[in-house]
Amino acid sequence: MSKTIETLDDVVIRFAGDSGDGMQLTGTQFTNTTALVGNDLSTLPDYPAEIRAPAGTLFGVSSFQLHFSSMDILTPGDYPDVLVAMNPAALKVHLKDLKKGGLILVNTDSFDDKNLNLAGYKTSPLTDGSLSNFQVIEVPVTKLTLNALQGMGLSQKVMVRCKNFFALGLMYWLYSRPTEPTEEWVHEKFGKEPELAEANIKALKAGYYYGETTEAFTSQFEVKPAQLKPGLYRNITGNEATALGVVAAAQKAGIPLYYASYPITPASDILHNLSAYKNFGVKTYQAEDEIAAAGAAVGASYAGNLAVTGTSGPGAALKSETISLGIMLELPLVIVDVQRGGPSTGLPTKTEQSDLMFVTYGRHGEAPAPVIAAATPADCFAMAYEAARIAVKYMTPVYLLTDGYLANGSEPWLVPDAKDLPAIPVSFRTDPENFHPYSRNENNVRPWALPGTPGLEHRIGGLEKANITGNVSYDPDNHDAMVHLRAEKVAGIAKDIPLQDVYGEQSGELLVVSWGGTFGAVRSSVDRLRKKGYKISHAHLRYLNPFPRNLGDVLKNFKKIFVPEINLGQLSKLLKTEYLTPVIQFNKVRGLPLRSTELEQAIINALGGAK
Amino acid sequence: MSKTIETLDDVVIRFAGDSGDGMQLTGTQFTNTTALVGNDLSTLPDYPAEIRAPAGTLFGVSSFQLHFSSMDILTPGDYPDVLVAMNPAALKVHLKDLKKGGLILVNTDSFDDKNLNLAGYKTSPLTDGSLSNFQVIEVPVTKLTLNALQGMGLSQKVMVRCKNFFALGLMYWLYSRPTEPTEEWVHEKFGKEPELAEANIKALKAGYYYGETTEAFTSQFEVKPAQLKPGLYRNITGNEATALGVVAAAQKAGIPLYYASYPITPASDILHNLSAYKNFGVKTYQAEDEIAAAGAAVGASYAGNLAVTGTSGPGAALKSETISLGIMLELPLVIVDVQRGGPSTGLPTKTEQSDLMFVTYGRHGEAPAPVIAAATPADCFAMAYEAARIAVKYMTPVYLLTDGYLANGSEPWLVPDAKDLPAIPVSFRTDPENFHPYSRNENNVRPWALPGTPGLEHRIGGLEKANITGNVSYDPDNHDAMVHLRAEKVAGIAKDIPLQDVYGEQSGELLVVSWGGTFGAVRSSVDRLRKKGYKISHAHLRYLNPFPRNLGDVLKNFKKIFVPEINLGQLSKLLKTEYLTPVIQFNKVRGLPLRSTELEQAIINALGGAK
Amino acid sequence: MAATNGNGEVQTKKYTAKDFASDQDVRWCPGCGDYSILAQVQRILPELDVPKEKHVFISGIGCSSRFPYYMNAYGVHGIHGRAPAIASGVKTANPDLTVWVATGDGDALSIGGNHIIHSLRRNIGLKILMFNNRIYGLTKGQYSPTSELGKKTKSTPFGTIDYPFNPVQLALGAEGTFVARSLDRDPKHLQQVLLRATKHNGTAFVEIYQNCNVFNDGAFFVFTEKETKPDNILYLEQGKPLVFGKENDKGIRLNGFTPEVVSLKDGKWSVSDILVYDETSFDLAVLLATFSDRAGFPTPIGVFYQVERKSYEKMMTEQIESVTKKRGAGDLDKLLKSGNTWVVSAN
Amino acid sequence: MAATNGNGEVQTKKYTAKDFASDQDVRWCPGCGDYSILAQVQRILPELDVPKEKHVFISGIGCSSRFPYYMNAYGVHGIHGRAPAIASGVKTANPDLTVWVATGDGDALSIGGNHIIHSLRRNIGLKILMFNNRIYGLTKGQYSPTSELGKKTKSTPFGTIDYPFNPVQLALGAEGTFVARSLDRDPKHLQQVLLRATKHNGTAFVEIYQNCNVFNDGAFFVFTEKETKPDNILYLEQGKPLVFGKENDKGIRLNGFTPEVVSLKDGKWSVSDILVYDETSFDLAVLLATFSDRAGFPTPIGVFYQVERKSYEKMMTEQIESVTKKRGAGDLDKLLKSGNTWVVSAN
Ligand SMILES: Cc1ncc(C[n+]2csc(CCOP(=O)(O)OP(=O)(O)O)c2C)c(N)n1
Ligand SMILES: Cc1ncc(C[n+]2csc(CCOP(=O)(O)OP(=O)(O)O)c2C)c(N)n1
Ligand code: SF4
Ligand code: SF4
Ligand SMILES: [Mg+2]
Ligand SMILES: [Mg+2]
Repeated sequence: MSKTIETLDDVVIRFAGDSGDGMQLTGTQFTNTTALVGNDLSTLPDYPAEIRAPAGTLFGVSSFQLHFSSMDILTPGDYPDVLVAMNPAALKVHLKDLKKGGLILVNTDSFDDKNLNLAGYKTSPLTDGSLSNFQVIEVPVTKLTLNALQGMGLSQKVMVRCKNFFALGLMYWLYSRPTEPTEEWVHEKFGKEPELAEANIKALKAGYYYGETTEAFTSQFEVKPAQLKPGLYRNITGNEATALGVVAAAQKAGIPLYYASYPITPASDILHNLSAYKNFGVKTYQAEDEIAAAGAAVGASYAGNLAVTGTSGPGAALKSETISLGIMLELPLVIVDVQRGGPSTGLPTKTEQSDLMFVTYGRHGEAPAPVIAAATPADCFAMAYEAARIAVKYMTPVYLLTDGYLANGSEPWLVPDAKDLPAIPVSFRTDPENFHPYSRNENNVRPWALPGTPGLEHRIGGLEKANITGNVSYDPDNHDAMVHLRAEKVAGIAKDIPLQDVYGEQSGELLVVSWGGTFGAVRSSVDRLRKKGYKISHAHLRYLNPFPRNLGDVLKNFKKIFVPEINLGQLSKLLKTEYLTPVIQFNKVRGLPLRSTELEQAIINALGGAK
Repeated sequence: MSKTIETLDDVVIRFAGDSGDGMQLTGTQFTNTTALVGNDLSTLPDYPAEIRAPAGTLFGVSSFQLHFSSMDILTPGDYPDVLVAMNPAALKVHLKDLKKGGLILVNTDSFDDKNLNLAGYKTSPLTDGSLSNFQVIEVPVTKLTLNALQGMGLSQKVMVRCKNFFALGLMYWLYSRPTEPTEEWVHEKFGKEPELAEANIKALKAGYYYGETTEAFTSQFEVKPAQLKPGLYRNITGNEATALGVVAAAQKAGIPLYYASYPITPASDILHNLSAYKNFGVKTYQAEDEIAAAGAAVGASYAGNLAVTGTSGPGAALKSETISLGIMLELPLVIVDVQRGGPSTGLPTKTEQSDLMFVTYGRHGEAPAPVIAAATPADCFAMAYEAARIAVKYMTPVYLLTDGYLANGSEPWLVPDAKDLPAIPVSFRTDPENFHPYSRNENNVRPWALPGTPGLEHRIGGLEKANITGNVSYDPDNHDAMVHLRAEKVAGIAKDIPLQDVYGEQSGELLVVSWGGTFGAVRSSVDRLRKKGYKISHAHLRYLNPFPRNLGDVLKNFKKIFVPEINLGQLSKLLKTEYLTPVIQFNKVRGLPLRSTELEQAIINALGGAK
Repeated sequence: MAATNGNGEVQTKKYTAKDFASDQDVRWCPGCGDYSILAQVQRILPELDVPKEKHVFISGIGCSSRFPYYMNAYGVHGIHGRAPAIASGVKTANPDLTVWVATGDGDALSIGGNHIIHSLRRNIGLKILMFNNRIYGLTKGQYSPTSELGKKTKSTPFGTIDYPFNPVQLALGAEGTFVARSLDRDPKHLQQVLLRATKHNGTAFVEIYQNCNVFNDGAFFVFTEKETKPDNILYLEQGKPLVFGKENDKGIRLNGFTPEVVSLKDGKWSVSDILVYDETSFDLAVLLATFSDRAGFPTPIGVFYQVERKSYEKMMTEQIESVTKKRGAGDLDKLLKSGNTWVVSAN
Repeated sequence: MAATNGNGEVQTKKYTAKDFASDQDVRWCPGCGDYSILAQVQRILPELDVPKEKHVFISGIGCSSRFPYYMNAYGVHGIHGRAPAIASGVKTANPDLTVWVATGDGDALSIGGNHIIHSLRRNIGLKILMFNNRIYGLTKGQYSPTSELGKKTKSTPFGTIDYPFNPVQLALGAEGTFVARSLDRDPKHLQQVLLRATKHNGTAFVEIYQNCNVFNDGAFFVFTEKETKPDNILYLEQGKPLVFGKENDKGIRLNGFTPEVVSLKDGKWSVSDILVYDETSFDLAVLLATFSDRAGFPTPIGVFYQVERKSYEKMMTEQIESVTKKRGAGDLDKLLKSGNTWVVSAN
């Protein structure tokens, strides 16, 4: 049966099911295939804090959203066009986000009384008319999967587990994607269990053929490849990119990478990724806690490695005292804070931007440290690399802020050639002549003098040090001078970072100023509003301390400064302090990326209403 | 031999000697006696980070400065009138601070080659003319002490140790103070070793008589009692006052005080003081570290005690994660941060004001907590009491900032009657009817429901909680609401704290805005300048978060805002953020109180120069 | 049994396990060993003389640390590793409460190691239940300080290089006064051990082998499954000889100072040659603790060691009482007006 | 002895103790036991085959933690309790260095307890010298986790209520592979123990009784003063019987599993009845560790336990080598371009 193929620019699909239903895997496979067919894309996985909550419950629902397009896109999308709901709970949780008229694919086999009950449905939404605003495609996914796998001699349990591949296959058909990449992946993954591989592939194909055969679908869709810049692409999550960024920095600096960490959501994947790169000489050290991780990183830095320690909010809190030591010792160190919902344990699997003030000011004493932040998943590579560059060049701990959304979200990354990455020159001091541990170069930077170097034996520590000699000093004027000197060293980095660029006109009515993981949402909102004729510009900050040296001038060129953040206004505070400029705040702290509709409305309001 | 008695308004004495010379004791005795004769006074002890550095070295010098007066005074004084130098190192270290023409009393017996050498003197300052700008009184203190104690059968070592009492006696004579209070103290202290008591008293009297007899002094001085407000006074250090403040709060609240802490300079004395108050039901818990101390405090608060945990910078850094839990749990808790020189170990025995940003913002996530600060040693009582009041009333962790100067410095305190202290009403929830752990009263405050109460069994924790029920909630909108709610609760405290008062005219050219331990230095500078005709006013903040609700208006009434701080401008940052007002900063981070001469000059400069 | 509440009033109602189940859905993975531990705790509580409002469950972070939510009692789900610190505050602030700590091998021995050893040393009356699944469950499968050397996990794709702790041995080294081990899949034994723990004054440390069927499935099957259990588990019972095996055909004998596994079948040794367990002997407890690391030896479960030592909170209370007796109850006004005072009179 | 430097070149110069003294004035209180420990370390270093730039001394905070400043070597005066963490980073980053940790009883066992036990467990090649003066010196006299129960200190005017740790026992419980004890006032013994520690691969933990003459004077005099030392100190020597006393007239005998002090004078027992020490026996080590807490028993000094176990840093290096061998040295460009890639061509 041949069907019409409709061409779309842009699709947002959300796969949702039980934690045990394999939705993350399904989403990832769809993403990879979509990348291969050349769409631009952006993803947003969302999973519960529970490992595997009891089947069928609302809090056990796991989802994966994917936005793909034949055009440049920047966000995983606010509202899905398509919802794949593997059970009633998934439908219940996600229905409210679906676009009006959107497509719902449900696995009818899971809509039994027990599951409806667990999801809190009094009547079945499939029959009570509550879905009448949507296009509902009812598919007995489980039954069809079982049918497809009949006779292979597999247990019922194993066969049922393959049902996500059936759904995946069906979606592949619907959006005209090839099944081969996933088939290859299955072969690789289940190489040692060939029946499992075969079963999954059979389910996949059964789903695909079901689409082709059944009358449920009248048309198939197609999303043409995007006009991406030519080159080699790779779909990458923020955590993968961060890991690659620090490996690349170490390789280019010619020193070993040392990653000390303690597992914590959503930062653990950086550790997982790096622990696989042993043949790059990467040392990963899973410490007993975050304090020990920070301590080991300080020690490794002292011994001449590129030391990095990654964590999330609660862990970053524990590291503060040790980072303060790193600041006194003036040793290079990268601290990655993958921000999540706070305070306390908060919403550990959700995203937030609420550690900006904390990493800027969260140490006792005057303890300045540079702070930079990644804008997109792929940008984590560039900014991790940049954090390392600054740390090594300025002999200082540097904070890199990413967040739960960037960490787990993915996008296509135009992979750079290793040889084109900027150099990270490292020169260890070896000459004993006139050596002083706290002598300084033109950037106020002291030498990196490694234990093991003959003739440079010296002692450093957390007590205030005499300028130049580095000896302990209780001298009041020396302390005053050193406090100022440390502050100036960090402030001086401003001359070594890019000027702030502005998207859109360089002056005007309103400038949207954002930072970190909200880049995509903000930029696409700005874009849409600009297309509608609103004269607004956008400055996205990747350098938070120090700010780019032209930022003050940039702000002055606009009548209104609009600052959207997933916190209560932390960048707002910094801008107000630094530039004494009023700002209009937009703060939604929902553990989720900003929603462009809300954001756009707020900008329009700031402009004085719709035009 | 009768001598003239000259009357002075004001004297600053600095006792300086080796760490082993007992200068802190000497200073304290002089202080207590001075308090008894009715002078106003202010003290500044200064001792090295080393316990007892080798005798005679520069870094081993310990000093105690005392300012006493027949008038109201607010600081220990910048520059001493009198320096008692027990050895060459003490002279070397402190001479530069002495007023021109000031009096130096030296123990000539210690000016031997070895000690001169250790102090870095090439030639003896007593003979090389370098002291010609001063009045030098040379006294062979050691020898005279030995003479006085001859025949008591004491060892040489013991006798030499008494020499500080000789010096003390001599100063008592010089400033016409009675020796009896110290004699009484000696009897009490050395009750079990009568020969030691006798020896010290003999040395004391020998010093006194030496003054009377010798020709070295042509006149004696007298400082008349100050016109203090009538009442019962007590000389008190900041740490003593803090300890009393929380004991008083617990007693008035009718709940036990629980103090969990880990020793750290300069906060340890709070623990020492409180550990003696067992008959007030005070529980002191010396934890294994600051994290455990904070944890135990949270636990004790949960169980219904008035929980307090005190520390200094590095320890406060370690507590952050646990305080963040306290904020999520909404439990009352007082965190005392006795600030010292940072970053890292910094200058552990010196004072600083550099934890303000840190306690305000030093927690991951949006984790708001009230911050208040004591202005003088005695004010530590009032502010510790106030911290407890706010904590209990608003079910929130509260930071109380004091500092090394306040902690160890002392002043006369007009002791309040216990019955006049404001009430601290505590009502534990007991009624199971309609009980919800996160229901709220008119101040957005949840109930304090203690384990052990029948029918209120409930669970709380660090994960985001549903409003009212307190159940774990991952709901995005609930999180947004709770983040805002927690912030509003703390902001709302503004209506429950005093309006900001202004010293001097309520509007004008320049307002000096200070906070914390600089009160004395700033107020006296302002006073002096006002006397000289400068039209300036002073607002000293004791409430830092939230600010007093009229502060914005107060600032608006002045053309210039001048903010002196012992940090790089932390209050300045907060004022700029909050009120978008430019400020003129004055920042000296020397580990010492601000010097009024520098401060006054800076204010004059800010006003556009001397008039 | 009639329970009395804290006020000494007799409570007529006898609890059942159900009374201790909270209204919250239990959110562990289906099949997780945590369910059994929860069930056994709920089952033994009715046998105690403690009203339910006097039970407080404090936890850190981890799958295991969700425990308090499921108990109908008071509870605090704290922060990672700090449960013993929080619990120490609760217990010393109000010794009248029965304070439990629910923790995992990572929570207790990795980030929380210091608090655990200090609670043990201080002997604060906490009942510490350490769910040892030899993995970080909640963060999805990194190795823990009890994971076997060489284990491949998310964070160690080429195998760990950390030698693990032996929790019982560590607890003994840290002056534990009650140290025991049990298993999620031996409900009766677990109940007995838990009951013993509740009777102990001072810190009771109970290691519970717990199956994480998602990230470390089967870690303890050799000790829990019918087939292998008898030859690999050694029940410790006070005053009883250390006999084990499917047919009780093996025993532990001391050869001088060295323990050995001997057969009771071949006639060479009989039960009378077998070491009789004495849980009051520290030396014996340490020796037995090492069995789980010794090839060829069965893994002991039960109470390794129990000794009476005055609890911290008891000494705290006594000290306050004795000082108060000596000095009289504190008078705030007097305290404020103590020290070096003087009067300035109006003039 | 000719020392080679790290590059294998022979260094002709033989060090003396003086070469290891830095130019900084030593700032401990006159009479402090720390001076002797410093002197002994400086004295033994020339006997090692290690050039001075390869020595790194890491410390925390405390009087004892000032140690690195006084050594003419590399050093970091870290933060309170974290020296083992920092040192672990140094040693694993560069295993070629000889990494020392100088720490106190508070630094190591109070705030730093977790790092200490984890270093021991991991067996990272650190030489940990724990100066035990049973007090917080630097903060002027609060009790520490090794202070005796009931001790009156600044923070416990009515006596402590904390039961102390036994550091040797704790280190053994934490899987220590080299655990020893010595005394500031027995320079020769201290030197021997330090030398043994330097020879050990893996974590060497040395508790050193140290007199704080300002805040806890005489805490160990019974073990160090001529009069009392012989009857109160038991020297542990591999393969030697455990004999002690002024005239070597007493010994330790095992009565079954129970140790007892017996007289060798009254004819009932002779040296041949006395327990011969074996530092490779964990069980024996634990038994001996408890002596310092047993009334009537002498306090053992020397090496309690030494066992060879591959060090953490060695396994780390080997793992990197073996993976590199298998996969080839990492190629950055290939790594960046790995994974799920596709090419977008210009159109
Ligand atoms: C300060 C901090 N660091 C890290 C984490 C992340 N984290 C949560 S639970 C956990 C380990 C859990 O392991 P375990 O204690 O064994 O509990 P299980 O889940 O296995 O029951 C980690 C690393 C955290 N929540 N807080
Ligand atoms: C985080 C932190 N907490 C507390 C302190 C204060 N402090 C410094 S040293 C010390 C204890 C020292 O005792 P110990 O380790 O036994 O060393 P000793 O001085 O006796 O040699 C304490 C509590 C600190 N510097 N940092
Ligand atoms: S991850 Fe493991 S320990 Fe956690 S709930 Fe699931 S099965 Fe249990
Ligand atoms: S206080 Fe004690 S440990 Fe510290 S230097 Fe002085 S004597 Fe030594
Ligand atoms: Mg676990
Ligand atoms: Mg000590």
